[in-house]
Amino acid sequence: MNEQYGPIIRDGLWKNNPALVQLLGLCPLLAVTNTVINGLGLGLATILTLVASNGIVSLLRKQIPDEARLPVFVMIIASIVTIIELSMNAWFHELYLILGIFIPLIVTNCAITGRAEAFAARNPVGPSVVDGLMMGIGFTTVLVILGGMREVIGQGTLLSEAHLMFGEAARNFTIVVFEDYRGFLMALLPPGAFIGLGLIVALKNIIDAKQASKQPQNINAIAEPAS
Amino acid sequence: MKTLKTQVLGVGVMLAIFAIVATSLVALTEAGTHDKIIENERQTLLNAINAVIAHDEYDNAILTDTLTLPKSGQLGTKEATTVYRARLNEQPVAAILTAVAPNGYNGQIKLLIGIFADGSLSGVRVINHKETPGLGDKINEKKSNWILKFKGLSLKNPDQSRWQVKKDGGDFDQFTGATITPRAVVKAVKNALLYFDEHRDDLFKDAQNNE
Amino acid sequence: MADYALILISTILVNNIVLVKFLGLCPFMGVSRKLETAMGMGLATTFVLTLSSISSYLINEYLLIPLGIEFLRTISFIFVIAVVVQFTELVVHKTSPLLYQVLGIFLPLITTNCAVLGVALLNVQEQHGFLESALYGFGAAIGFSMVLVIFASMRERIAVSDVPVPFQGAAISLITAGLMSMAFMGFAGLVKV
Amino acid sequence: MTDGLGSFPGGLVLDGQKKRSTLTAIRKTPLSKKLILPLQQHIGEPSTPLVAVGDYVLKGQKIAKANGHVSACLHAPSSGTIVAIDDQPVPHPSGLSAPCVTIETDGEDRWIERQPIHDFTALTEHEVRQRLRDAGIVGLGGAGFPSYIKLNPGVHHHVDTLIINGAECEPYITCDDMIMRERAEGILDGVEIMRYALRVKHCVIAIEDNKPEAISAMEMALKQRPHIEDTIVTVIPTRYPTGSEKQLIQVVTNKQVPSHGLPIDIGIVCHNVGTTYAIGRAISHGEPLISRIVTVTGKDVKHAGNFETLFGTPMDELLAFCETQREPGQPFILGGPMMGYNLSGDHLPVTKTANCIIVGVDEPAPDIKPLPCIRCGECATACPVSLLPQQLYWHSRAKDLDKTREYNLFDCIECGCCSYVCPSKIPLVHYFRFAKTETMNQQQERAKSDVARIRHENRLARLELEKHEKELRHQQRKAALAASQANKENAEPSQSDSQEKK
Amino acid sequence: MFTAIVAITLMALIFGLLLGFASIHFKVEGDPIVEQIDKLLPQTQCGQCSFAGCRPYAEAIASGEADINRCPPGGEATIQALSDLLEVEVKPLDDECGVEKPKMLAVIDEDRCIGCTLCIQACPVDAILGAAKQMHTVIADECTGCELCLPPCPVDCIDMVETKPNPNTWRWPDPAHVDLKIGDQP
Amino acid sequence: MMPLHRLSSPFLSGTNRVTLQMLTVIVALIPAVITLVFFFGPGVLFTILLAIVVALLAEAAMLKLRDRPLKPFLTDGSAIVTAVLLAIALPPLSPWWLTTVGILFAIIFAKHLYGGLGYNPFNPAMVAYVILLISFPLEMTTWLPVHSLAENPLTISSAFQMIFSGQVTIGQGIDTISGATPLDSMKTQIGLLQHPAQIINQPLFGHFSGKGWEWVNIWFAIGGLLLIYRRVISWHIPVAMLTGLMVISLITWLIAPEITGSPLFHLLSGGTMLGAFFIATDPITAATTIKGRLVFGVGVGLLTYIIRVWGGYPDGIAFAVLLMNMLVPLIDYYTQPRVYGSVK
Repeated sequence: MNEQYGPIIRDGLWKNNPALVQLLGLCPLLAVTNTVINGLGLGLATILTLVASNGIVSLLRKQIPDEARLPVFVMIIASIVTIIELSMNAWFHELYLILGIFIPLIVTNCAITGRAEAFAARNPVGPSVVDGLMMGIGFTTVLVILGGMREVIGQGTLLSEAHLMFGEAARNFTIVVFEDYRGFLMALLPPGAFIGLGLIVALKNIIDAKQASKQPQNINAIAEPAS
Repeated sequence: MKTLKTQVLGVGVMLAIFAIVATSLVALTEAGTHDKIIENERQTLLNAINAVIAHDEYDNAILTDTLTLPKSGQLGTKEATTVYRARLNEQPVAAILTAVAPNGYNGQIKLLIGIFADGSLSGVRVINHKETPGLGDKINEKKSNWILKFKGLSLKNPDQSRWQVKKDGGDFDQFTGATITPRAVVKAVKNALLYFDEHRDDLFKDAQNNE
Repeated sequence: MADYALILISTILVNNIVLVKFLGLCPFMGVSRKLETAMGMGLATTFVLTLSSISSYLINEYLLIPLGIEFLRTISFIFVIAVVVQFTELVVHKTSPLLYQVLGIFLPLITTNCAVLGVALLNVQEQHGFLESALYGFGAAIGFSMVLVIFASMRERIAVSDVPVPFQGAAISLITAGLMSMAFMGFAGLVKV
Repeated sequence: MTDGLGSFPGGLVLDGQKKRSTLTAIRKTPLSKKLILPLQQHIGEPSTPLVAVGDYVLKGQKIAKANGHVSACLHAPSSGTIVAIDDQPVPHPSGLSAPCVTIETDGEDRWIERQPIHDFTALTEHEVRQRLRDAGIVGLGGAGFPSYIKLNPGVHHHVDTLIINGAECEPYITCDDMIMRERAEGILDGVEIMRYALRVKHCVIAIEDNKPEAISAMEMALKQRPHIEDTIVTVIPTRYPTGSEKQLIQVVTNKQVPSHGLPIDIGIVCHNVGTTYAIGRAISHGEPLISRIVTVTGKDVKHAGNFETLFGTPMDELLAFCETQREPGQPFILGGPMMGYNLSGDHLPVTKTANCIIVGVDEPAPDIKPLPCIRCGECATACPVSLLPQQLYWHSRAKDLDKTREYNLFDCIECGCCSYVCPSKIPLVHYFRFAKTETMNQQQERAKSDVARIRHENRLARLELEKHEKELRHQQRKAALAASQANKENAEPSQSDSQEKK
Repeated sequence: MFTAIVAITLMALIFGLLLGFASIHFKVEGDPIVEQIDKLLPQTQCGQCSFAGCRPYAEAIASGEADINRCPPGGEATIQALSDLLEVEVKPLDDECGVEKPKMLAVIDEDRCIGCTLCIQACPVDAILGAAKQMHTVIADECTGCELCLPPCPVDCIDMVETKPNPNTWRWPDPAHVDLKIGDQP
Repeated sequence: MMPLHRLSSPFLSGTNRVTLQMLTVIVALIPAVITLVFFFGPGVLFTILLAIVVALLAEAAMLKLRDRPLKPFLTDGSAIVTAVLLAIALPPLSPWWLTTVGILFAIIFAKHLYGGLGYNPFNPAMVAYVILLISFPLEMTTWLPVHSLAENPLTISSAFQMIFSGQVTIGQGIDTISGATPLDSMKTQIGLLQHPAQIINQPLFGHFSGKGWEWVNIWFAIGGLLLIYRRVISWHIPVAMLTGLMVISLITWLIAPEITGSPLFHLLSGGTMLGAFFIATDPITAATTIKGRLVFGVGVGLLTYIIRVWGGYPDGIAFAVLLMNMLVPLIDYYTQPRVYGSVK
């Protein structure tokens, strides 16, 4: 069990992280990460889509003719996304308004089509779902970290407007990191999103390099499930 | 050629089947969420309105007690807008108008303005703006309480001639480093008040016709 | 007339699809290693984006709205886009093998370019008419291509710079994109709509 | 006489440093005990030795013949015995060894029988070229291209102008200056022969204006030969690298040689004054090319000057003759300070292309390591070929060879102007040399791998064929067997059946 | 709801037919990218990449099965060229496959050769001449230095020698290896 | 091993040096800095000094982190030039943290993440300026009126105190002693439908543009001419940029004088001359071919004007320079000179 899922988990969360390594799904990643909550909201939607689409694609992988592969994938994903969109509209209305166009755009999140193509279409349901989940969590983690980074630097708070997600009770979740902070606006503006992600990617590189130097010659034992 | 055709047909049928299943699922979800979504949208609108007029000051179904205004230069609108009317015990309390300040620093500023029947402001909120972050965006109630200060003011309080920012000799604060935005908002609010004055009766008449 | 010019200026410079609206970032990061390929991608995207914003406008106006099934917008738009891409590939392949060689490999990638779907959805959101939709699509595509080509030319230069190791590749490219987007902020307020 | 002159972009005004070696007349270097003669002292294929170890040769005797079209003959510079034909260190930037013929001189300096031609018009143009080819004459300006080829206009070209290159733009070098001052007559001999061989109307002798003595010497000599028509001495401004063939042509004629083309494509042939003199000697005196004028100069040379030196003379002897104190760490250059190269040692033979030996320059490049390029564009301003050196540098450094070619790397003449002006002191030319050899190397390897692939594919095809044939044979044999069996069966069915069952 | 299903199904049906038709009618034959990759490989046919020759490796790269850093004879230059062609990041040579070595040349010690022809059969480019029971020799110009002839030789009479540079094949040294740190005082 | 420059020719070398060029730039800035101090008080000097110190520290830290030798890069003068240019562009009483944040971004992000000297595609000073402008618009658009207009001119100690502790010793607050730049108020008042010809008569304005500003600009231009004379920069970029700016402003001025000031106003306002001679000409981030430099300069001029007149920010120099920086690789690529002997 562990042998089978270990690499998948590592791949999704770190080694082949869709946002940091494959640089997929950048549009929502950069666009909605003004705050932690926005990032988390879209991240959860993405996880759901990924898990569902990976599961369904993998389930149907033998039934789908090769010529119609892409359109069918797209249709499956589009349906899932629409369902999620409608549900969010119903139950997280304010968050839905903030995330706006980026919810339907999950359809074109290459990370999802990519995983469907590269993994789910070739693997059984179990690993596919785990892969979807891990890729989704990896993606969401980056969303949340970037959101947190921008929120703290940009306005000096964390978890502001948590009620959008967790209901009225969460209104006072907001953590004020710096009192009386004048706000470094750039972090909230488009350039801040790009630069912030660039810094996170660099940070991952640094950590990877550190690890590589700690345990030299870790022979590529982990078979890479086609990327 | 025959196999080719069947193959083509196969793909088509396959897609169709998928489409039927997928669409059904989506349609089912839609059916399940439809009412909730409508309700949400209603609630959102209500929230916006309640920001400019306290919900305990009226008792009518404000969302349906509406009137469509043609576009107006005085309000700065370029298309027809909807006016919501608040009533307490069938008596007109306030009208909630949409106005546009055309001359913000970076473009239009869209405002929701609530005006009591006596011509004083019940509240002003910015719905949409493109002002410079850090300077002009203080018109947003989340960034500063500037916009809240309009509540209760009217064309007599202060005097009509004082409806200007301090820099131009009026009564309203400007923001440090940004005068254009508050100036535009003050002017738009003032114009809305003037509009209200002129059309007061029209604005409150004929409540029954709307649904 | 001036309105249409403003739409173009707005979509190309002020609200650049990539740097301000954050759409189409995957090809922006993925197909910008070399100048020539960036140009090919830009050309292909321009064509598809214009065509698909027109056709999705038509679908929306004459199918979805009359039937009252707006909730199927996403599904039908993505479908239309896939077909437009396929159709483009078909036509180009048939009519101009030379052009096909340039554009061929990029066409399939465009289906998953969120800019294409994004523009179609934005057209609906902003209630654009037919000509506006077409212009909006075209302007967005020009904005995309322009930024892509500029970015590719810069990346070619950065690729041979003495960039600190952890920043090589994606990290410095993202930071460059950030600085580009910052420079584009200078256009803010150019179109006061 | 400066009107009508053109000019090239960029270039430099350099301190000539020529005085030191022009104070004394040309002297002869004493005969060396051993002469080491590399088989390749020219551009093209190495020559093939005609002698064996132990052979006795006379001065001027041909000891190696040209091997192919672009190649040159080699002659014994003095009489003596062949003592070795083997690899010896040769003057080359690599410091590597190459095949050489070594002669132990007998001191008698005995000439082979010479055949001077007093009236070269008696020869056909072809015969003139043949004699020059036999005399082993190559361009003495530095490149060493076989001269007879450049004297053949061919059927497709009409040569309009012959330019005699007396520009000698590099600092320190004065061998052309001195040969013009002292041997103007001989040069004019060569001019006449070349004009005849090329059937050319105009002839321009171009000399930089920092050589007034050479100019007046040439003008004087020209006056004494009124029968040479339409030949003029043109004084050109001193600007490095005017002496480079293509730049000189632009200055003199205001025309540009097409990129990757030859001067002859625009009806121009250009020869160095030293070469011209050698051509005169070869025809009028029947002397093959066995010596040249070498400038020995530099900070550490006591008696700097120009020396008529036999090929193969070891440089250490030449340097000792002019009392040189070579200091370690100081530049020790063959050629000029701008385009020459470091010598790997001093026991190296003087060759046909060795125009100048510099021991220690007066203002060497400072000992600082280069800073990064700040893209100031000075290099582009200085480039006489209008290249963009900093772009080339950028791509050479990244080893993006395709891009360097896109930026016209192979049009670079390696004149060194860009390195000279660079504020960051980046050795740009070195990067370009590296990129050039790397490109050529890659092309060679690619060609080789193409051959290998074809051979491999042929082999695979052959193996396939063999396998197929084998199978075919096998099947045939099987079929034949079956047929014969069937025959047998038909004949004796019961028997075969029983046989099979066994 | 019914209209929705019908509309989308019809759309899907039409588009499906169109796509199916297109996919069959306009299938692209062959894969020119393999040719281009193959052209960049050094054609040593040495198999160090774990594929049976350069072309199979090229096919593997084209289909995405193999990485571009598995060719030791080609070394850094080949990786660079492949990354350019395929637009992927340059990677260091996979040391699983071997290390980059200077160009080598097989030389048969003719005294020891017993004329078994085994090396001739092993040579992928037919660069060894000879016949049974006769001394063999390597055509120096054709040898790619792949070392495939070494293992079959029963008497170990084949040596790999480094090709010697001469002034004509000499290359200017790579400046990157000359000054390691820009800006240093010497 | 033989040092590289001894390995192959040329063995001679000119006297041109990076450090020398940078030093000349700093010298050329001195007259304009003196003018700035004269008009806007001693705060300018404090900001410059602070900027230089922070820049050198940041440079040293980055070199250390990147394992590069300190001495050659700290002495090349490039960090100081960046620091001085940014400090000059900042408002005269910028709080210390504003200057510090700006310099850190300039040196770390704009310069060293790209590989340090020579590799940065964007002008570091302008990157920092824009980052500050969009992040702290309030602080960045608050200028002092020229000395002669102020009621009580700042003393050295009060300027020092304001920069480093944010405390205002005179008056009630920063509002009372600060105001908008002439460019900014021109724009604001045109927004109020006033005519430029009248606006220019206000006390904030001098003969051609803002009081004091015109002199600062003239001294920047004189410094720039020195740079051209010393061959540190070539004339192409400044001339092209000023021509571009002048032509477009002349055309609009003739057609629609009500939308903005005269060409002279634009030439002598804001950072025009600083930009033309010291910022757009930064060789590392500008185009390098002759034709390319002309294109680059004209581009900076036009964009500056467009952003000033129609854009959302008062001065467009910084944005214009960054935007043209982006285009440099393309410009260089498409404006290659014709190589000797090649046809067209």
